[in-house]
Amino acid sequence: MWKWLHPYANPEVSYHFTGKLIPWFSAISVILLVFGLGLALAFSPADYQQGESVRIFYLHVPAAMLSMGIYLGMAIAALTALVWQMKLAEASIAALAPIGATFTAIALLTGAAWGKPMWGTWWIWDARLTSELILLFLYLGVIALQNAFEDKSLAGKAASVLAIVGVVNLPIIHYSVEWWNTLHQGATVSKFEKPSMSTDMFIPFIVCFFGFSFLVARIFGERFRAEIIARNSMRPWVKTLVLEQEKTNGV
Amino acid sequence: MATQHSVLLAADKLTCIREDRLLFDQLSFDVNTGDIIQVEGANGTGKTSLLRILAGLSQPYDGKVLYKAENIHHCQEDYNSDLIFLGHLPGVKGEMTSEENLQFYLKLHGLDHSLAEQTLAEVNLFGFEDALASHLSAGQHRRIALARLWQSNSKIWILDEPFTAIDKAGVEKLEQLFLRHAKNGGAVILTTHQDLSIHSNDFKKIILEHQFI
Amino acid sequence: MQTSYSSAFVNILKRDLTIALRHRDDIINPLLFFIIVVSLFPLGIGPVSNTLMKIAPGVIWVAALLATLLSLERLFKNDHSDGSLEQLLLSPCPTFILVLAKIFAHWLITGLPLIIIAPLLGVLLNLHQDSYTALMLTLLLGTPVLSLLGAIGVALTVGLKKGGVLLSLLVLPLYIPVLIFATSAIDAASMNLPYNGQLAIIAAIFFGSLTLAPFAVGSALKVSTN
Amino acid sequence: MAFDSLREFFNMGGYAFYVWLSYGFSALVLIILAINSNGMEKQIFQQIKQRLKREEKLKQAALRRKEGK
Repeated sequence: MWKWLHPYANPEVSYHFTGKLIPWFSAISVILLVFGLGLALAFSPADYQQGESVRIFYLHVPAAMLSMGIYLGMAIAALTALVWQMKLAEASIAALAPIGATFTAIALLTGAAWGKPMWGTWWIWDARLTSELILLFLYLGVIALQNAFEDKSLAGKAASVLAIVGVVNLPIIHYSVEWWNTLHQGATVSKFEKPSMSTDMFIPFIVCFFGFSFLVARIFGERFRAEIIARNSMRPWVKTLVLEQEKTNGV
Repeated sequence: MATQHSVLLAADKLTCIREDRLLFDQLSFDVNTGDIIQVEGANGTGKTSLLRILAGLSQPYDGKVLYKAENIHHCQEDYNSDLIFLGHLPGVKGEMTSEENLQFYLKLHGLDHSLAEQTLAEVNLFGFEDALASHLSAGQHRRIALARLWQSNSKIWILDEPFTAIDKAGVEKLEQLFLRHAKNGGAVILTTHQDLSIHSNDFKKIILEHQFI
Repeated sequence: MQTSYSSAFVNILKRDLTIALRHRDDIINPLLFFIIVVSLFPLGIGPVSNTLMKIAPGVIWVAALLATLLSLERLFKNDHSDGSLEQLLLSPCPTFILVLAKIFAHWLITGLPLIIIAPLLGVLLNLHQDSYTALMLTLLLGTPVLSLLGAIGVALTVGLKKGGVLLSLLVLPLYIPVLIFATSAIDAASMNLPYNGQLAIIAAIFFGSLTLAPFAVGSALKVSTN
Repeated sequence: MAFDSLREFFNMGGYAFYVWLSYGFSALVLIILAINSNGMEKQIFQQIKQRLKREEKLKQAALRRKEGK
């Protein structure tokens, strides 16, 4: 059943294959982001309640969605790594975690910067921000655990276990935080409504979202390649690669 | 010997990589009943890693270990009940007496734990049964761990440096035990820096060398 | 001869309890820590009884989290450093059973004393008189969860030289749901509101972690003894 | 175009600080991430090169020892 996957499970093939994809991802993400962020900053309409501050939305929401999506992807990779002993899946966890953490940090800061004019305070223990904060902790845990091991393959396995434990807990944490928030917040703080999405807003949003997604793909590709090399450094094909590179640099 | 030599354990194309170093590549061998196998090699060639992979404690980078033609990670309970592994660390608890320590392991393997006292006498620990292990020496800790060998009905013994901190008489006694175990259809895989004095047709060596890529 | 699972469970449990009883500081120190942390709050915040009453559930629970965290390392650390852990993993009994036995022993040694001493700390913090039952019930259901989830963290970090700080980074986020539901149950009790909902959720978390955590611990231990 | 002048655009209806802070921070973090990812592969190549040199030395030494025997 897994035979068709087999060529891609070969580190050398994946290394070169990812290398071919990277320029495409870069080009697509640059085009989409220039277009999307241009629309978001200059052409989309201001919100009748929030005015121009709504432009933060085009950063905050894609970043928040990606931060969750990347964690999910990491957990799927972790499951593959543990169940089918796929070493490439371990490499992709290592590559994904820092990217996910970065997007979580962006979602948090843009959320705070959006909250200040809306709620009058930088930080509010709002359900979405709180779960985002905990998500950041989970990411930092995976990264820290990954770095704590000397041996790359052990690091990958440990991070896989943690990522799976995290993904099982994530819905529980999210639900508990949401419940806790409604319990404590009551009606004292005016929660602002999610901006209802009109087409003028949806188009820049979706373009930005895909732009960021391709950016993620590109950065992931680069890190993934580096992780593959680091994990296969004792293989002959890496040796030839290194020697070749030295030659081209030397000339 | 007239015993039929059936395969107890098979290493199938084992590859081991530790911290970017290739320790061994595509290593295959069989362990038959009646074998005594000494794994030899300089420091850092992967003797301990090989033994830990065979015991199922470590995962090889590639390849598998087969017990009764099945991957040991798929029949772990069966394999574990037919295995004794003694590593560098004796696994002896300082807070318990030597008898309690031995009894715990015997019970864990479903063996008769009332024989613990008698077994301790075999390894020269007579009179130390109710001494807390924290008051005993490193050699005595190792003897407590080795005492399990006298009671075990496991066929496969994997022993990492069993002679460390053991005196001459003890080493001789252990060698006799290994021979008896092999004759009874068991197998011993061990590492040691001492030369074994046993002469047996089934005494084999696996030599590990530094690998270069 | 195969050992039956229950006798293996009892065997390991007995061993861990024997060791703990001969090493009594391990039981007493986290307990002292628990008491001292709780008594720091009135000193830091001021002895106004209304404020204390308001923060009491949260303070007791946060202190319980930290005390458990402090005691977690003992769960596998000594076994790892003297080689018993690999012997346990190589025993014919399934990893699930032995992990469960060790976690249960840990709970008996650290969780249970916390529950027993908690009402006393409730008095110190002027806890609302209707809240005591809720406090005890949430601790009874919640502390095993702390041991179970914490075991995953220790199992992952036990092979590392400096696992201590990392352990808290890994484990504390996982403790958040228990903290939220437990304190809210105690709050609800102080207002004479029903709190079975919160208790039911904590119970669900307990059973969930009881069935899933030992598997995670098992695979984490295999990584750590590698 | 939602703005009449460039000045209005930069002013963001009074929310300039928050909007530009968000965009600025995001850009900064993503650039750092990109640079870091770019450097990773080079760094690992460097390490492998060093190791290859060391292994080569060890190999030579081993060969010489064999010949000496």
